[in-house]
Amino acid sequence: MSPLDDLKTAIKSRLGELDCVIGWEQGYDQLHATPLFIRSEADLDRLVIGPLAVHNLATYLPGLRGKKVGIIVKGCDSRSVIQLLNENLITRDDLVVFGLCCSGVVSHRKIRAALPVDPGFVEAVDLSTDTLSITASGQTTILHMADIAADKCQICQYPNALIADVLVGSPQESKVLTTLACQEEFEAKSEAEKFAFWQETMSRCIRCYACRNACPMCVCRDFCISTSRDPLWLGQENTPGENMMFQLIHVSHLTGRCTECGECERACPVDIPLLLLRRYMNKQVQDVFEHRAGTALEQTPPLLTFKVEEEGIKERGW
Amino acid sequence: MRIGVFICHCGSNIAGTVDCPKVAAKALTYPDVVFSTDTMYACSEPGQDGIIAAVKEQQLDGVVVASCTPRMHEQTFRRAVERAGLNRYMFEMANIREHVSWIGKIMEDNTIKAQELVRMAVEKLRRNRPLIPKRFETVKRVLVIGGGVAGIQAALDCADGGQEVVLIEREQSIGGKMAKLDKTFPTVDCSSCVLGPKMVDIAQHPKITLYACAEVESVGGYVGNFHITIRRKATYVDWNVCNGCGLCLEKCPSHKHPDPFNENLCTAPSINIPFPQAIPKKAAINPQSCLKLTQGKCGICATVCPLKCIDYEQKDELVDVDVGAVIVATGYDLFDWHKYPQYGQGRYPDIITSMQYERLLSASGPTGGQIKRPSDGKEPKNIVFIQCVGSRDRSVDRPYCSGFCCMYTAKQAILTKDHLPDSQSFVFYMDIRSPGKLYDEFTRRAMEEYGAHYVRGRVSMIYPQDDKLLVRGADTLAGTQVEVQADLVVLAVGAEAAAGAAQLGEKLRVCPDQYGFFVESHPKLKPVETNTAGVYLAGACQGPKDIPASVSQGSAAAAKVLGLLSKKELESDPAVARVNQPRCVGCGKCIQTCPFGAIKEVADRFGNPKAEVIDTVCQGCGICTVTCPQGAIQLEHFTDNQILAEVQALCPPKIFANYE
Amino acid sequence: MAKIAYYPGCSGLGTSVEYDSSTRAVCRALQVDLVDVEDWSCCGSSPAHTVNHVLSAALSARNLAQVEGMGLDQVATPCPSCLTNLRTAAHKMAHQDFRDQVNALLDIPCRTNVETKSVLQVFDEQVDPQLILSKVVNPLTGIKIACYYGCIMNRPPVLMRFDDHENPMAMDRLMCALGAEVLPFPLKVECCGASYGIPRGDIVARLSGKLLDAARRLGADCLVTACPLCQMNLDLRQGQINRALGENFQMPVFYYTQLMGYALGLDRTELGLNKLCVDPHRVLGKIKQPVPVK
Amino acid sequence: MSPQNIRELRIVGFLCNWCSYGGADTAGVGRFVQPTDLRIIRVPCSGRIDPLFIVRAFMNGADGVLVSGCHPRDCHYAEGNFYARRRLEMLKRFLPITGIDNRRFEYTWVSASEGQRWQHVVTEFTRGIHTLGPAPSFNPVSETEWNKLAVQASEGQGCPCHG
Amino acid sequence: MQTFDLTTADQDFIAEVESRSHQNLKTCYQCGNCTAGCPYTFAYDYSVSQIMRLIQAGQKEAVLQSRSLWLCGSCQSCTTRCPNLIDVALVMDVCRHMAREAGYATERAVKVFVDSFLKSVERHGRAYEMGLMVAYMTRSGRIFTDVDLAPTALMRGKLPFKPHPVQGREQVARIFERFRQGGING
Repeated sequence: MSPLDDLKTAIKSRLGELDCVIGWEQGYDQLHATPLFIRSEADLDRLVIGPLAVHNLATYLPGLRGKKVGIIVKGCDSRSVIQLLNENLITRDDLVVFGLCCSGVVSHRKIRAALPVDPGFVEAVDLSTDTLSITASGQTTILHMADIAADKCQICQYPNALIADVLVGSPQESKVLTTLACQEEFEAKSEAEKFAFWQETMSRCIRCYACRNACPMCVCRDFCISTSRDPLWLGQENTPGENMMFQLIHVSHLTGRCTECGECERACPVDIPLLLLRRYMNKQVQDVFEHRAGTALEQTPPLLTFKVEEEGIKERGW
Repeated sequence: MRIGVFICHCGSNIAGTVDCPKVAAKALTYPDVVFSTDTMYACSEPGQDGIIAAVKEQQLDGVVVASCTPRMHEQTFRRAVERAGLNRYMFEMANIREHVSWIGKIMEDNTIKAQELVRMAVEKLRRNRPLIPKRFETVKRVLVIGGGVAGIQAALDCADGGQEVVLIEREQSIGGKMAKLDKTFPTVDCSSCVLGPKMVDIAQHPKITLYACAEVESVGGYVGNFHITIRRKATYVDWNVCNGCGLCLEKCPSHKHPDPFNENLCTAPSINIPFPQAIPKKAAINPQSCLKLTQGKCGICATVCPLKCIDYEQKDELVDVDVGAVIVATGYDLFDWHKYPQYGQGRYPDIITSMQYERLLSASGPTGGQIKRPSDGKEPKNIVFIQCVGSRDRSVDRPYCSGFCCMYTAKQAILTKDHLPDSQSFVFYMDIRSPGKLYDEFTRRAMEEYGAHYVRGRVSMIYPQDDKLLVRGADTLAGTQVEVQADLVVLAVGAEAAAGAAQLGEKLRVCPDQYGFFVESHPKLKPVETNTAGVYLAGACQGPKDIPASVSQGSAAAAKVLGLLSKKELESDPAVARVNQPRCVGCGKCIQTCPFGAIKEVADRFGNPKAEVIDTVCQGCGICTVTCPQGAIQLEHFTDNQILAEVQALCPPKIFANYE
Repeated sequence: MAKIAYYPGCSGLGTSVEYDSSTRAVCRALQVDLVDVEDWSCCGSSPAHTVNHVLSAALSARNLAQVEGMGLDQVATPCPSCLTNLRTAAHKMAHQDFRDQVNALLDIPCRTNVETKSVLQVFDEQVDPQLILSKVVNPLTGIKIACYYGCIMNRPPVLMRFDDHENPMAMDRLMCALGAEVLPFPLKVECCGASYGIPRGDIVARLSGKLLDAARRLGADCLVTACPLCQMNLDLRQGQINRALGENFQMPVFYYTQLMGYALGLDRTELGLNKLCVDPHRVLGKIKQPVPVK
Repeated sequence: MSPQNIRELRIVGFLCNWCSYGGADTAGVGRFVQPTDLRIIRVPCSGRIDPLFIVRAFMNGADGVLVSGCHPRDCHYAEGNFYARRRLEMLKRFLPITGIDNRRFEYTWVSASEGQRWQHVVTEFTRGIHTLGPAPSFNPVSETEWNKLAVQASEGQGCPCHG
Repeated sequence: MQTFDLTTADQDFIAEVESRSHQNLKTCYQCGNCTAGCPYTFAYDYSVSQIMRLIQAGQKEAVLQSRSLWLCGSCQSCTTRCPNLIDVALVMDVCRHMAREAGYATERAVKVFVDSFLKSVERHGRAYEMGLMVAYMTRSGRIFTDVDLAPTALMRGKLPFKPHPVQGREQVARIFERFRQGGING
């Protein structure tokens, strides 16, 4: 039996006790998946998994608080689930986790860049282990998975769901690489270069808040301080400064909480590389507190606690 | 909103380096400011009257005063605006004295800085709202920590004032350092005759509960409602029964342990009452030396005790007590002179501390009041006193003056002559500090009538020569080196912060200064208050003090406590955290981080979890406000919007308008 | 133990030959591996620093550079005056400005990564006391000793970082281990008059006389020193002192290494006991002969 | 806009009421002369200081931000500075990726009795900021710059690896 | 006794002593501990604490002419016991340097001894005691210095007649040469 069949069997056996199970189905064409809310066995037929099922479905969980929900998670998504549990934002008893052993997902941005023209509507997709062939406007292009894998998958340390009531598929190994070349390259730039980069990049931002809405850890929803009057943190001018301020509010609120699922960057319509900020912040958290969000249950986020003597913080002398 | 701004000259303190009229004129251009003026002394009666008049005439609903630090006069002005009919929180202060006029030299820069600080205060005030304090009842009981003379005085004054008092003392008896002294300066009256009756009063006062051998285990709560846990250390004697007959002391076969009450000049039995006038007069077993407790044999005291009150199985006991106020009177320790290797580090028995010398002088001491040197029991002839041992000395990290050593050394020189008319005292000193009433006359008497030879200089080394101690010092007035063949050397050791003060301070949230003494709220105006409401200081725990000063402070602290508890109810500071419930997602992060347990989880009417602040418990630190990502819990008077307004006032956004 | 560079100091070739030879003998016996500093020169001794600190440091630093050239990082000297100079040079050269000034005077620059110790400190810190005990063949039982360290072996403490600066005990411990009765000498670090023997003999007579007096009052049979200059003042000049003070001291003044060598049963010629001016044999005669062990 | 002296740079201080604000008062009472650039915002506790206040100040053109609280263990609210230390350390470490020189931000501890230490901190920090000079403005300050930025942005520079 | 005019205190002198010794002399509060411990006090004209006071008062001439500077044995008891952590022996050293630079030598014998010693080191690379004694006696004119000790010392082989060769003595000589050229204050 394929992992998909295993998964369907497992969901079928639990569906009766659940309000719904969140998974993926094919979207408007074969290349794009979209979230699926499984309420009946009939819905189950539409379930898909695999490299095209890119969404981190944990984003839906805080909104479904109070309901009994099942969720299908990849390794990276499972970290978000753990982090939400650790922050008391969802309830373990109301949750059934169907974990996947994931071999990576695609980056639609990379696919788009690799195709000669924007395909618009994709007519057919053929997936193999190493390749993805896309047919659009009668023309077929074969892409290598290595070229179009999402950044996060290239350095994935947690391919298998870290929390699961049911785990399907055969466990995958974590990647050898732990840092991305582009990240290192950017961090090595001078402060002036980085400043200019963000100034320019933020002038593209249209403040659509897609990054926020896609983020599984952004649980404030309608009460985000970026769009409130009391407190009034952010002006409405669409200037690079205010846009950057918004991003810094987002990163600040993710300190020690971000699970690096990359949904923010995936959702950005103007291709702002938001993960540059998050990966850097996560590295600092790791260095100082030896903390990686969502990798273990019962972890306290580092900013919600303290030590009288901080080994990781060197007091600067004056 | 109608705001009035008052720029204080503070005489020339501010006006000397700040153009006050210019600052006042500028303030009129700020939003909502309808009235602005400069004034000579804003805090004076005419100054306050001026503010009140302006509020009424101009129908102001907020006031900014730019003057000194709010730590000085914020309360003064809040009361003034309240008299004018405004809520006291509709007031802001700009600190243009300590933070401007006193630290900057250039008038132009200072003036601009003052203008910006006023602007900041105006922007903050525009976002203030009236706050109403909650009222709460207080526990009519006082905890006094430390049973030295300061604590005794504080406890008696509080009890006489009608409040219940719990007095706790770490040692077996109250009395502190004073109980060990022979005589006191400048009257040379008997220390135990002065202190003894007060100690008895403590034991007999119906309103005082005394716990000796006890320490503070933990502190919770806040002014008016502290929850204290006291650890009563095991004494292995049932003090409810023991009547202090002393039979056990006589029969105890293990009496080789140094006697701390006698400064280790002699030994004491393992079950002991430290001194005849001890309060409480109860025996206690030293678990380090008792044969029964260390080796499991003996048990003689249990056999001889007529009241059968020995209990080798006794354990520490925790006692909970609720009090409305706390007086800290934990005193001081004597400097450990072994830090001076040139004084022999204990190799020479005839070099002793001034406190050991007190015990030699005392009729109840180990020599029955005869001055005999420890090495051979001979009466000394030449006695050298060395002052400033552990005082005014950077090399041992004690740069401060201990204040009382000059006086007690003069007293000891006088007593020496009284005891041994043929003796000669030499006093090495750097400066004589005797500013108290009749103090300088006293030191003069030591020199003039009692013939003490005062030598201005330090002593560099002491070493034995035959059966004498060769003391080599300097006489800087003669400009030369001097030597004395001494029979006994007395080191006038200085005072240092008591061991354990730091830990107690942490529990009570009272800060230590750089030397470990507790910091008072204001060095002049609030000498016995601390920064923690309801906690007061008395005696040498705040800094070295002699007996009269310690007693005065004990009374002063008691007066403060009586004032506090005379009110039926106290008002809580309304600048506490407040939850905007719709915004709250019920994650509980604020509950997790609050150091005071002031936030609880409640359910809204749909059953969703929400945070709620307990007003009287909240101390107003604002940790929760920063913790909450959606800004749902805001610290009143320091809300995000108020602080952001201050930031914006200081850093006005530089936006080039790219839109029409 | 790692090799340690050995800096004998100029007096080791002259007035304190017996200190040098007995030190070498004892080190050999205790397996302390000394290698002479190649082509060492004068450290500047007490006069140089009274003229100029850079000059003084340069004279010392040349020797530190020699040690560095040998690939060693530790140098030991028996002489406290050399010790002070070498340590002071390294200490001051920790400051870049000063180091540059000193190196400007030198052919080979000094990197100051050599630690200078006294031989006494090496014995105290790097030799197993059990080893010493195991090698004692003539315990010094029966003689009363006053140990005199001299004023600069331990002072100032921030620079020397060895032993107590008012009441050092390293030598006391050694002598005790060798079986001698060590008296609590109160003037262990009091100055003997240093190098003023030549220009101001009166000063040395007074200061060294005081030391001899203190030792005599304690009932000491002899003084034990660790410093060539002190030993010379107390021993060679003892006659001068007697004349100046109208005294009659007859106090032998040993180098501690001589007594160590004696107790360890080393070759008497290397110990140079015959080089002492005040005849030590009366005191050595007091030592109880060890009972032969079966 | 309030007047700004060109000799001065814009330095914002956030000080806790109990220790550091008192320390600054003590420095004033002692007449310890300090550079005048710094303007102090009083907060009850360093635990009240949201790192985003500091970010806000920088985005609004502050050239330097200095935070000071009670020494660890001396917090009037027992734990505020412990939380603050974690938050502020993370900000200090994070700033470089945003292109803001993190030498423009410091946090330290000054007690109410440490007037001289406060003088030292202010003097040193202000000198450091003057060495760095005025901070660059995130928003373009002229129409020309706006236009330049708009052109660059439309060409889409993006992430180094995203092309 | 002299009267010092305090208003004309030589501030440059105070500053120079402070900067060359890296000590803050204002912290001296004249407790006299240095004088108390100094073994040489009996031989001094001004006691150590008086020297410190004279420096504080900017009395350059009195300090530089003091014989005490030349008699200090650098035994470190003042430095070790100063309650204000002043390196007093270093201050004495610095004053001695300044006195030498200013051409004072109020204890001529000491200066001649020092000069003879350094001359000997410069020539031989090491201190050569016999040569040093001869040089000292010649220069000081005190030809009977320690002649009583010579037989004892010679008999015991403690005063070799020949200097010990140092290969690098040119290196040592160059140290002195560069020092004289450089005119270093240190």
